[in-house]
Amino acid sequence: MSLRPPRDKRTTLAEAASAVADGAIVALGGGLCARLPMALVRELIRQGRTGLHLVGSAHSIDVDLLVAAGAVRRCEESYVGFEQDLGLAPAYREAARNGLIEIAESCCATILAQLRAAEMGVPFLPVVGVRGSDIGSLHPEYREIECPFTGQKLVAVPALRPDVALLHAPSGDRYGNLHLEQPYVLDERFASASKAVIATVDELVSTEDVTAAGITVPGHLVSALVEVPFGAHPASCYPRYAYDRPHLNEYVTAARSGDAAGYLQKYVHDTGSEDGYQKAIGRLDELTGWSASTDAWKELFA
Amino acid sequence: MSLRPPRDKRTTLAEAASAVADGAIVALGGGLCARLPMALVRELIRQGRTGLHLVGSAHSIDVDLLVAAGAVRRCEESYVGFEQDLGLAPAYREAARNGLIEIAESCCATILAQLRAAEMGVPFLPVVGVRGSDIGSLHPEYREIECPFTGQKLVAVPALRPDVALLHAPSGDRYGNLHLEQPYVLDERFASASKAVIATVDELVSTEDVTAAGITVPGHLVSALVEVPFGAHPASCYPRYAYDRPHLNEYVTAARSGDAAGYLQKYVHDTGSEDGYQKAIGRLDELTGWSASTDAWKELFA
Amino acid sequence: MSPRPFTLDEWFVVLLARTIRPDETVFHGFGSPCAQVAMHVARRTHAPDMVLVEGAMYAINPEPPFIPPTGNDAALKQGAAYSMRFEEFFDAALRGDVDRMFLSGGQIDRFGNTNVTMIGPRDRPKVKLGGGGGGCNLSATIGNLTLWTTRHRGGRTLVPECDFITDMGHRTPAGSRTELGFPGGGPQWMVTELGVFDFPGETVRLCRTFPDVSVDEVRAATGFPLDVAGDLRPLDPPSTTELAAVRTIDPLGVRKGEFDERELSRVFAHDPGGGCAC
Amino acid sequence: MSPRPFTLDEWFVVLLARTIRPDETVFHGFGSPCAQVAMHVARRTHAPDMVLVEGAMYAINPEPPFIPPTGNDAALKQGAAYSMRFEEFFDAALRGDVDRMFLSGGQIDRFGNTNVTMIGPRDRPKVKLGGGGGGCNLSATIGNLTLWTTRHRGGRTLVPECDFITDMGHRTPAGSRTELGFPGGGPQWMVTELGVFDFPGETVRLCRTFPDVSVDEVRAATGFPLDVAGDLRPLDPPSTTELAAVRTIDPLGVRKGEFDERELSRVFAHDPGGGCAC
Repeated sequence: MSLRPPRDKRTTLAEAASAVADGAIVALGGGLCARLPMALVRELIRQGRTGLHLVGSAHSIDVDLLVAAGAVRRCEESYVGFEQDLGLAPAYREAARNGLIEIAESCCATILAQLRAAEMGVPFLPVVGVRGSDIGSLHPEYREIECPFTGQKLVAVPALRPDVALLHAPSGDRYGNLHLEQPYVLDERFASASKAVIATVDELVSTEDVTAAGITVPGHLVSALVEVPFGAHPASCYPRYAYDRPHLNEYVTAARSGDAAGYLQKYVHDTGSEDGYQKAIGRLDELTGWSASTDAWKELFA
Repeated sequence: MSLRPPRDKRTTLAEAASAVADGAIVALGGGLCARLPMALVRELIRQGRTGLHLVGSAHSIDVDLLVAAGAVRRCEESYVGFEQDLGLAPAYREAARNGLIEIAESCCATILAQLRAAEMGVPFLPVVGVRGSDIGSLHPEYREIECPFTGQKLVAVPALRPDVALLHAPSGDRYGNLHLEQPYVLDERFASASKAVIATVDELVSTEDVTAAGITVPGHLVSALVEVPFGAHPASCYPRYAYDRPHLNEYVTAARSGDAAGYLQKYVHDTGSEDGYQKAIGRLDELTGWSASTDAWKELFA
Repeated sequence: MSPRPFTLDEWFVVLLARTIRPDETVFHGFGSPCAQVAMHVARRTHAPDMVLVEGAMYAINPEPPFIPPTGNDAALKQGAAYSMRFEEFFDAALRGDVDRMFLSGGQIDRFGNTNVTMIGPRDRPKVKLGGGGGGCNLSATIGNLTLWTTRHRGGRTLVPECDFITDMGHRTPAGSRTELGFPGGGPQWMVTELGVFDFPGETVRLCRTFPDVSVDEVRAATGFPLDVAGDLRPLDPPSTTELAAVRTIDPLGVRKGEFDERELSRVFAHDPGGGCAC
Repeated sequence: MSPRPFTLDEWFVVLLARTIRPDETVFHGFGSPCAQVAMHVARRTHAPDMVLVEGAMYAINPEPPFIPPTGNDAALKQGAAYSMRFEEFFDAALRGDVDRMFLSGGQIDRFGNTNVTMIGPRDRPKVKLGGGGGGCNLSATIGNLTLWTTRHRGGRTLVPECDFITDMGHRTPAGSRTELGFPGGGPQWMVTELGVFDFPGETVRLCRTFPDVSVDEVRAATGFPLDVAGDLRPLDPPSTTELAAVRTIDPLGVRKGEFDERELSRVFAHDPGGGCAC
């Protein structure tokens, strides 16, 4: 592979998602309930994708929804859940309990090292930790090695090269130049380490505008781009919108009571498209009101 | 060591340079004839520093002047010279010919890997190349290793943790937050990998201003900061000033004819300080005229 | 004017805050509102020069207008001059430049090993917990760890043996930190809703108690033999400054989400004789 | 209207430019004005969709108003939407995402090994050259290499054996690229002021000549037995479009610094019958 020339990379969500094969290693951008590539997640579910090997750092409804939809074979993240606020990830917990998914829980720092190996073109990197923890028992592929200089025992972890990274950004241009706000989480690393990058943006802007905002992920790494307003919903995508806590609660409540399928039917399958999804959600504009005042912002989390 | 709290780190050039010990491993920021920490280089020479182990990527008058002054024991850069324009580095070439310095020429990518090892807290990193080149013969410390996953032969290079990094930036605040323009070269990596960071800035600005410009090197890595206008001269420091080609030519011509000592006397020792240096140079303001027009810019290089 | 009464959740985060030394670089992980609030309390009281790394934001020394219920929200980087990149933070922590991390666990054993991965067998866990974030590497290299749990009383958190060790304390079946060559110092403090513990050696010891909790209650709730300090003392109550900091920083009461209703109903008052911050 | 005559330096950079294929990602190292100008010529002529990585700036697809005499100058990033970080570029090149690099050498052998490090013994080199930049790693992984020298005629550049191998060609005493497991394809072209060479196998072969240079002159200047292509042909002259690009891109004539006066005095004219760009 070489870097991608600056050509127009715009396409449709359906077309973009169709490039993700069943069984693919899929890196999910964003973290916790922020900047998750939810429009792509929903489209993958609509298209009936199966057998995915998900890779990420800290995730929530992105992973849980894909697991609920039966799209996932293996989960390799450092965290999946809804934090202290909404608690454990219901579909993920249930699928683990029933042995329906491989739990390959990893560590942010290990995944970082594995992505960096891919990014740097080396087949492995050493890490200091992991030993002493049982996380290694979920990863029989790790090897112990000795530093040739210090004799120090280290853990060698193999390069991780996802088939595709799914990223969402607040803005980007037609060439795939993306602007992100901090925290970038692993998005930059995913972009370099993956074989392909599919991006959604809330707003397509000119190259001048994305340059002025600051290009975080360069277009030469991006294969396809789709403009999807609110494409991270119900996750946040600052500076545009905060996360939709009532909606996340609706999902968690449904899934915890065993009705993830009902949620999927209503919000993914029956909506048919992101236009349909946005109509089904309705109150999207409220989420952009965070910047009006501290009180308005707090109100969204009350 | 832990990260440095946001305290006022301003000091004098003499005080800052005195923290560099004889024999120290010194990382030099910038690259070629851009953003070199020349005020610190001159001050180290004034203070009679000796035995330094210099580390960098592509360098020019910074390394050559320190070598000419007899301050250097070992040179570990990927390039030292004045490009096609002014040619080979005269003092460096002469000292090498006379066996007065250890030539540990390295490679940008190897130094990057060694700095990253230090930065990441691991004692070594593997690189793919180097074998097949004679550069390895200048580095008996390298070791061949085998990837535990692929069996691929690789070269293990040890972590490189400079005692101090000398950086110059166009602007920074009192807490050591520095704004740089691209190319950052290795400055960010040096800042993380080194035990201490000493920075000079052309202009001390408020935290608000450096935040708005973009903080490239965070203050929590910086130990001391000195405001020195034109502190990179005769190297460039955009967006403020272009490099001083006539002055570089004056140095190279003097050193090539065997009179580096005369240059050092006139511009380093006799000037006594950076104020004195700036007076001796005189035409500094011309170098800031690059932005007036393309013709004005070209004129500086004619 | 007599100070207002205060609640257990307020005192709890103050106790966490007090484990931070001035000038330390401190980090908290995901889903940790008590630790998160505690770090801001410390920075506004006894540790104004600390380097506060704001959890999932990696923002340095922010001044958030409030603590939101998610750890990745732009409110948490307000007022910060900059944020670290993800890898900048992990690199700093792994090379030993971070002094303290807060860690919790669904299970904690006497060596301070913690489990945030799963309860029950590995192939079909009864409960898959959220996961360890960066802990299994960070706990090896970060200077000191402050552990906490708000679920001590129920008896299922402080266990003889973790079903799964996510983050290493002082010793696991693989050996001690020294034997593994880990530079980090491991658990230094553990704060629970029943008391404060230190680690004089490799194992945990009760050293401070709340006025409404007896040592026997602590013992009954602890799944391993309780070690008690010879100089066991009552905990110093929060100062009015500390309480004010808690209330300013966490107006939404996000910290309360970590506690059972029963604990939230514990209310204390300063005794007239004083009760200073330690 | 008959085209103006053109000079050897102009033709030379056009020949370098033609080694770039459309859509390639291309990089040049330090102190390489000919390669630098050539890359911009290619982008303005036959390779508008290439990804041009501007040498020491790591700027992507800039439109510099002129080429300055130093490779690290802000003029060289004008018009670029972004620059790569140093490590972004090296990572991309080391993982195989860069298709072509231009490399020169004070010495070059028949395998395309190059020496930019030193002439003479290693402990006391007669001439310490500038150094290899990132070459000893990049040459292992980058897709293809275009070598060039403007100092062929003097007889001391194309040598039987390099005093020091900085950047690997197709084979060194350590083995071949295949034996070393290097993914990069190695030298593909070599352009000198006397002709253009290809690498049909592991060694270099003259395949195109300038009209004012005989094969015997090339042979006399070459320190190893000269291999000549069966279909040796004259070089196609630069098109007026290519010449215009050279003159627009390099108004200061920085490229000329690579040549002896003698070479700069070589002037050519298009023959009336045509002479198209290849």
